[in-house]
Amino acid sequence: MDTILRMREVRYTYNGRPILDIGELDIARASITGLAGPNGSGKTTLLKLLSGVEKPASGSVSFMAANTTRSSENTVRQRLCLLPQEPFLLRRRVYDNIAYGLRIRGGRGDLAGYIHEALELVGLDSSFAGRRWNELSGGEAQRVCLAARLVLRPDCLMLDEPTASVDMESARCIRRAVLLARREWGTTLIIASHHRSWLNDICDRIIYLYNGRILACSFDNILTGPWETVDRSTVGCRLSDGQMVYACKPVHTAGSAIVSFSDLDASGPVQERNIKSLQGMINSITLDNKQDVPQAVVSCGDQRFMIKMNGDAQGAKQFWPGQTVTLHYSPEEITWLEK
Amino acid sequence: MDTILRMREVRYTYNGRPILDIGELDIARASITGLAGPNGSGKTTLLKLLSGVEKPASGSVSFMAANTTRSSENTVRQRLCLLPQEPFLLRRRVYDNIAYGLRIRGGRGDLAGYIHEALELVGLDSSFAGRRWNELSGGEAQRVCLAARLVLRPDCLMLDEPTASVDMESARCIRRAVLLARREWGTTLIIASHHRSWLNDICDRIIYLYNGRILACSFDNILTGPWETVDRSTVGCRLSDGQMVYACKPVHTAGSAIVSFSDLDASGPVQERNIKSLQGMINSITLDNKQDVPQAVVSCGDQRFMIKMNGDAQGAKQFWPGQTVTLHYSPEEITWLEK
Amino acid sequence: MDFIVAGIVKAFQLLLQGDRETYSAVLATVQVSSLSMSVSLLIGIPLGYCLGYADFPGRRSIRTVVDTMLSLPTVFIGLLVYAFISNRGPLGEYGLLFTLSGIAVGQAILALPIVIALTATAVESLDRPLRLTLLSLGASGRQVFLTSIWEARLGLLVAAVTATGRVLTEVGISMMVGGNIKWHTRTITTAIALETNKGQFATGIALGLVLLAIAFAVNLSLSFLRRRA
Amino acid sequence: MDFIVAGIVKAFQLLLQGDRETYSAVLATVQVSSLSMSVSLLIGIPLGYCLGYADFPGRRSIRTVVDTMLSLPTVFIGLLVYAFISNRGPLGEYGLLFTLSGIAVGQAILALPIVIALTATAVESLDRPLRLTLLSLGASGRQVFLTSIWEARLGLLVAAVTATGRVLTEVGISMMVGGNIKWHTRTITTAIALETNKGQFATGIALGLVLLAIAFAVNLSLSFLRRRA
Amino acid sequence: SQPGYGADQQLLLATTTSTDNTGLLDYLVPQFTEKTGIQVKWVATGTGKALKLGENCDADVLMVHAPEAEKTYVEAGFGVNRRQIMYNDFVFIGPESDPAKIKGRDVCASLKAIMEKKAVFASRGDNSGTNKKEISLWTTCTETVPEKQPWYLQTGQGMLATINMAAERGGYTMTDRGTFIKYEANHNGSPPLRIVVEGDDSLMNQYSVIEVNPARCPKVQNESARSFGDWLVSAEGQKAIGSFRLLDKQLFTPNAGN
Ligand SMILES: Nc1ncnc2c1ncn2[C@@H]1O[C@H](COP(=O)(O)OP(=O)(O)OP(=O)(O)O)[C@@H](O)[C@H]1O
Ligand SMILES: Nc1ncnc2c1ncn2[C@@H]1O[C@H](COP(=O)(O)OP(=O)(O)OP(=O)(O)O)[C@@H](O)[C@H]1O
Ligand SMILES: [Mg+2]
Ligand SMILES: [Mg+2]
Repeated sequence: MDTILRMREVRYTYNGRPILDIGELDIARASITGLAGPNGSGKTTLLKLLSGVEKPASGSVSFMAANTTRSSENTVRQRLCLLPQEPFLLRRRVYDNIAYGLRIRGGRGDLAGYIHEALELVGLDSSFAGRRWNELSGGEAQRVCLAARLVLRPDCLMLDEPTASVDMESARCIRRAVLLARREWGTTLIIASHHRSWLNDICDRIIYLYNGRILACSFDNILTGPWETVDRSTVGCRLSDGQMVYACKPVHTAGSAIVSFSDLDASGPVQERNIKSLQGMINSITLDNKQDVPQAVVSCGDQRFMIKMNGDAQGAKQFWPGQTVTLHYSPEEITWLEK
Repeated sequence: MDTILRMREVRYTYNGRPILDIGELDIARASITGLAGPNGSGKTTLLKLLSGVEKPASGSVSFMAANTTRSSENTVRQRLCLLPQEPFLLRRRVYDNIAYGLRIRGGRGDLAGYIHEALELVGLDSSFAGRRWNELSGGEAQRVCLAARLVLRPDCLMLDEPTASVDMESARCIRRAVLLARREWGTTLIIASHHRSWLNDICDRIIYLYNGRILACSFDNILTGPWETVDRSTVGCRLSDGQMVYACKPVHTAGSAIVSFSDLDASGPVQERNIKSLQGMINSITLDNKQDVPQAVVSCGDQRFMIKMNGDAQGAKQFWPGQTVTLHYSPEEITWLEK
Repeated sequence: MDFIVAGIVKAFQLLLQGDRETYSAVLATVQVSSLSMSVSLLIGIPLGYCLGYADFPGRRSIRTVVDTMLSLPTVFIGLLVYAFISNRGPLGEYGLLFTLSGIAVGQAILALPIVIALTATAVESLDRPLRLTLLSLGASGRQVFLTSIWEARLGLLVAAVTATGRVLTEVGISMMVGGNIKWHTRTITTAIALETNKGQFATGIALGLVLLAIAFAVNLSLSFLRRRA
Repeated sequence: MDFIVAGIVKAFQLLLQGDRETYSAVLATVQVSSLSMSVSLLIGIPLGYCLGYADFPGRRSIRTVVDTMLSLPTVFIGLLVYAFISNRGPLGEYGLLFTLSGIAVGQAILALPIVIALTATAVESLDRPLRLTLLSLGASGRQVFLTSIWEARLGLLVAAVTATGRVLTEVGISMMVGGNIKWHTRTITTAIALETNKGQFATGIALGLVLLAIAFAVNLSLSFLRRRA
Repeated sequence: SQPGYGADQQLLLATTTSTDNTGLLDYLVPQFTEKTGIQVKWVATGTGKALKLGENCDADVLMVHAPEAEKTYVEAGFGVNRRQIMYNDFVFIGPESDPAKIKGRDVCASLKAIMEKKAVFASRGDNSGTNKKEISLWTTCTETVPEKQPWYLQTGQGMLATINMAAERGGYTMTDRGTFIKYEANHNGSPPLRIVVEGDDSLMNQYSVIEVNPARCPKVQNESARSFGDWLVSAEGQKAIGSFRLLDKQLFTPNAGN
């Protein structure tokens, strides 16, 4: 693998509270990596460390083998670029905001061509170039911030929730821009987002963060408890519709667990040792643009579970939204998350 | 209808540029109203006007027959509450941020009970109360801001993109909080969001804004052009897969149009006068929690169209994601949007 | 150079041995500057807030006028105040001439533009969404004012500190309006001017250090406000 | 009271009839304050930026010291500078005593704490995400400095205006270091002090107005900077 | 004179405010410059500070009026060649109502009356020549200085400011005649305070010129300083002093060589 960013044994703390603890992370050149995880899981912190804006308490972050946090390596920092979570514009016109990064890289003279192109990439027409920073709606500001990064054509672009307050049309626009950046300029992208389907759609790989650690698996089906003791070896979490999800008692009394369902079943519960089941209703069935595997969202009371359906698109034929189905899982295969 | 907020002939401009033009808008007491529309369509501006934070250039906004913008009516303003789009915390601890609104309403002494309850409503545990404003992640800050509004139990609560940078679990949490507020306290809610499925799920009614005007219909299927002239009476918009969407030539050369599809068809194109068709692939089929009508998202090249399927959930049985289908529309029924 | 060393030694003597003249001047200085600072903060902060927050026509012109007022020479202010409170002036009957209150009036005029200009800037540079947030929480005009002032407290602190520095060190007004009367209206700065004129440079230095000690005490107590910020 | 009216009339006479003594004092004032302001801005802005931006141990103590320096009495500074540049002082050989450059040195010391303290506050109250945004765009330390200064320009403007007001109106340093020598080191403020001492109150008022006119001209040109902000 | 300073033939004179405020120097200096080609700059300040400037080698020549202090100064080696050049006189002034009833009485009787009646008396209290004179009068006449008496105002300011303060308080003060003439003129001839006591021998105000000691201060321009002093005591200089008029009144009486 041609690694462009490498992180080793990185620890980060705020006022002594550990926030991030990453053993090993490599980002391949020209890949698109997604970063998913609940609020406060450390996505923003991880992006700040990767882009060299913050320094880790311990461990190393290197960009093409050069250390990103040494400020003398300013040229390295200029090849990395971060879109912060909070869109922020300098008190200037949109034009000058987008031109800023070009100018500090020595760009002189008429930059209008680049700037209009960047605006177009994020779906704003060029009349926006003349607006002042405070004459924009929330989503427009967000997109201008993104345009200010795209225009720099960095080697590696990190986006922190680029679609947070952006309309659906623009989210598609941004998707196109991201793919174009990778295709045309060989840009490596790392994107944090809560917009899971959008993320799934464009990423080669998704990294799941939880409490500052990288999880080995996806965690769509997280149960945060509370857990009650069922018997000596089993605990259970009661869903709002009265059903119970069982799990093997964890070593330490942790809060959350990931359930993985083996399959969706249109027939009733099975009677097999070590296999439990839940009843639910299919909410939606979606096919990713890329992946051929359809996914179903099944709701059991308030809780929603996501299940990859076995087989290809044709396999989805027998299911429809509104249908009542059974989900199977093994209490032993539940993964407990460290607090 | 028991109207709690009434808007009449409201116009709003920024530096002479017209932003909002609302003829008539009534919000019923204890209703949940959604506000949808692309970036820059005026959602935030509308919420600011409704909450009395901004004054309209002309027209009237009244809250239970009292004018919201007269600042002497401070008690009226205190019964309305807005969550701004940009989450912003005072430079204090989370506790004091949430307590602020209570205190200016005369709340004294120990408010901890209320504050922990509000934090719980947005899914944050009470240890957050002691954190300082700058010790939060983006989504946590957003939720603290929401908690600071919920704790006030206003008569009318306006939320501007409450789920923008919030994780899925918390989005559900906020949904529960919103429904609880309406149920327990009789709160009227108006919520602007780009999170369409989330919005559909909780709102009694959705208002569609486009270019500062309220649209009569939903606008999922907007085509922004460019339009080429096909013949004297018809124009067409070419999709990225080469198909063309036809429309009757508009009176003025406007930019965008809404296409409404009559139905989804598993068989091929029909040969009927005035009915055109498009080929596409079903991306997903979703059933709203509330509505029994399943919706399909069909992609034709880059463009995605949303179609309400005829019939109930059972009607969806014949479709599955990945399936190629035909969409029917009438070029005459295309709605042109004023620029 | 030697008078600097002599001055430092003398400063300790004055303070530690409790020189009566010095203490009288210290008292006068503290009294008069507390009075003038209270007045100018009380008037200046609300005016500065309006200038920084509200958007009304002519705002920038007023700003320019206030900025110009920063260059009011103290002797000039002294003359103006003197003209009004002299026995032959319109306010002569109140007997303010050669009193600490008279000085305080002049010093308040001196401090006011500083407080207004710096408050306006502090309020202007408050975080952008603050006002919207406060209004959205239902704050009244007064509450928006109070909270904004509190959020801008670092800037206001600097305004107060700068104005205090100006007031503590001015000579012209105290001389002209107060008359530098020993035991009565002699402040530290007029004492310094006098001693310097007498050629007692070391005493001048010593008194200057005494004034700095006062300023240091004030700023040290204010720095706790800063810590809590 | 009447001398105020007389002073206003006289101010116009002085300015319009081109009184040579007045113009000499105006020139001296402008020269010396430009010099001292350039020096103090050049040194003070970077120092203030460090104090406002960087987070190092002892930062708050330094802040308190700077705030205390705001209360340096001008005569005191005058005495200190005099001690150094007097013929018997360590820098005596440079012949700075009774020259405009000598005054400028003292005035720069006077202005420096103001520039530092107000710059630090202006930088501190910059919008919170500015630094992150600049770094995320690949700005170097120097570029972050320059852009932050530019974004804080309103605050810096006020710092400059306040310091200019202080420098324009000070008497103690100009008197002590400059000697108030006619045609040479007589500035407007020392001339005001002299005239007032002579009992020429009207001339004092007139010269005060002349000084205000200069300040107004300066602030008017600066207010264009504000407009562009 | 000093090499390197040669081009800049500027003599620095430290003097008391009275010689400057009355305009005497503006009258004398051009005549001296015309005669000798030596440019003169002067710093007008309190006598104490003027002496101090000399002590620190920052002036070349001094023109002051505090005979006792001057003598000790020369004895200490700070100055050389002290020469008397002229005198004017002090007067007591007070309000027309004359609360202590001292008009026309002699100095000692007046001071005693003021003290008895506790009439307001403004003292400069700034160690200036005038102040020193006044204190010496109090000590010779009443054996104490009324320090800390509520009616005894120590202004710590210049002569005119002190006169103004006396006027505001309706009290007496002692001033040199020159300043009083200016004060009179400022009030168009009808000032709130009038002369009450004058002409006493003890009210003489002697001015001298002292050269800063070149042995202590190698950089001073002693040659020019000497010529300045020489010129002042010369017949020409003395005539010039005698012919100086302030508002048509002679102010200074030349008395070099006495
Ligand atoms: N300045 C700070 N001081 C202390 N703690 C902080 C600070 N900033 C963030 N944190 C904490 O660090 C953790 C990780 O924060 P981070 O912003 O990286 O989360 P995130 O994954 O980006 O969350 P979100 O989805 O809400 O943006 C959170 O628990 C947060 O509370
Ligand atoms: N301060 C301002 N000055 C000038 N124009 C503004 C200002 N604020 C907003 N606008 C413009 O007003 C229009 C409506 O803005 P508004 O913020 O209401 O949109 P919105 O629907 O909330 O968009 P978003 O989904 O991006 O938040 C936009 O075209 C925007 O560019
Ligand atoms: Mg984040
Ligand atoms: Mg908005």
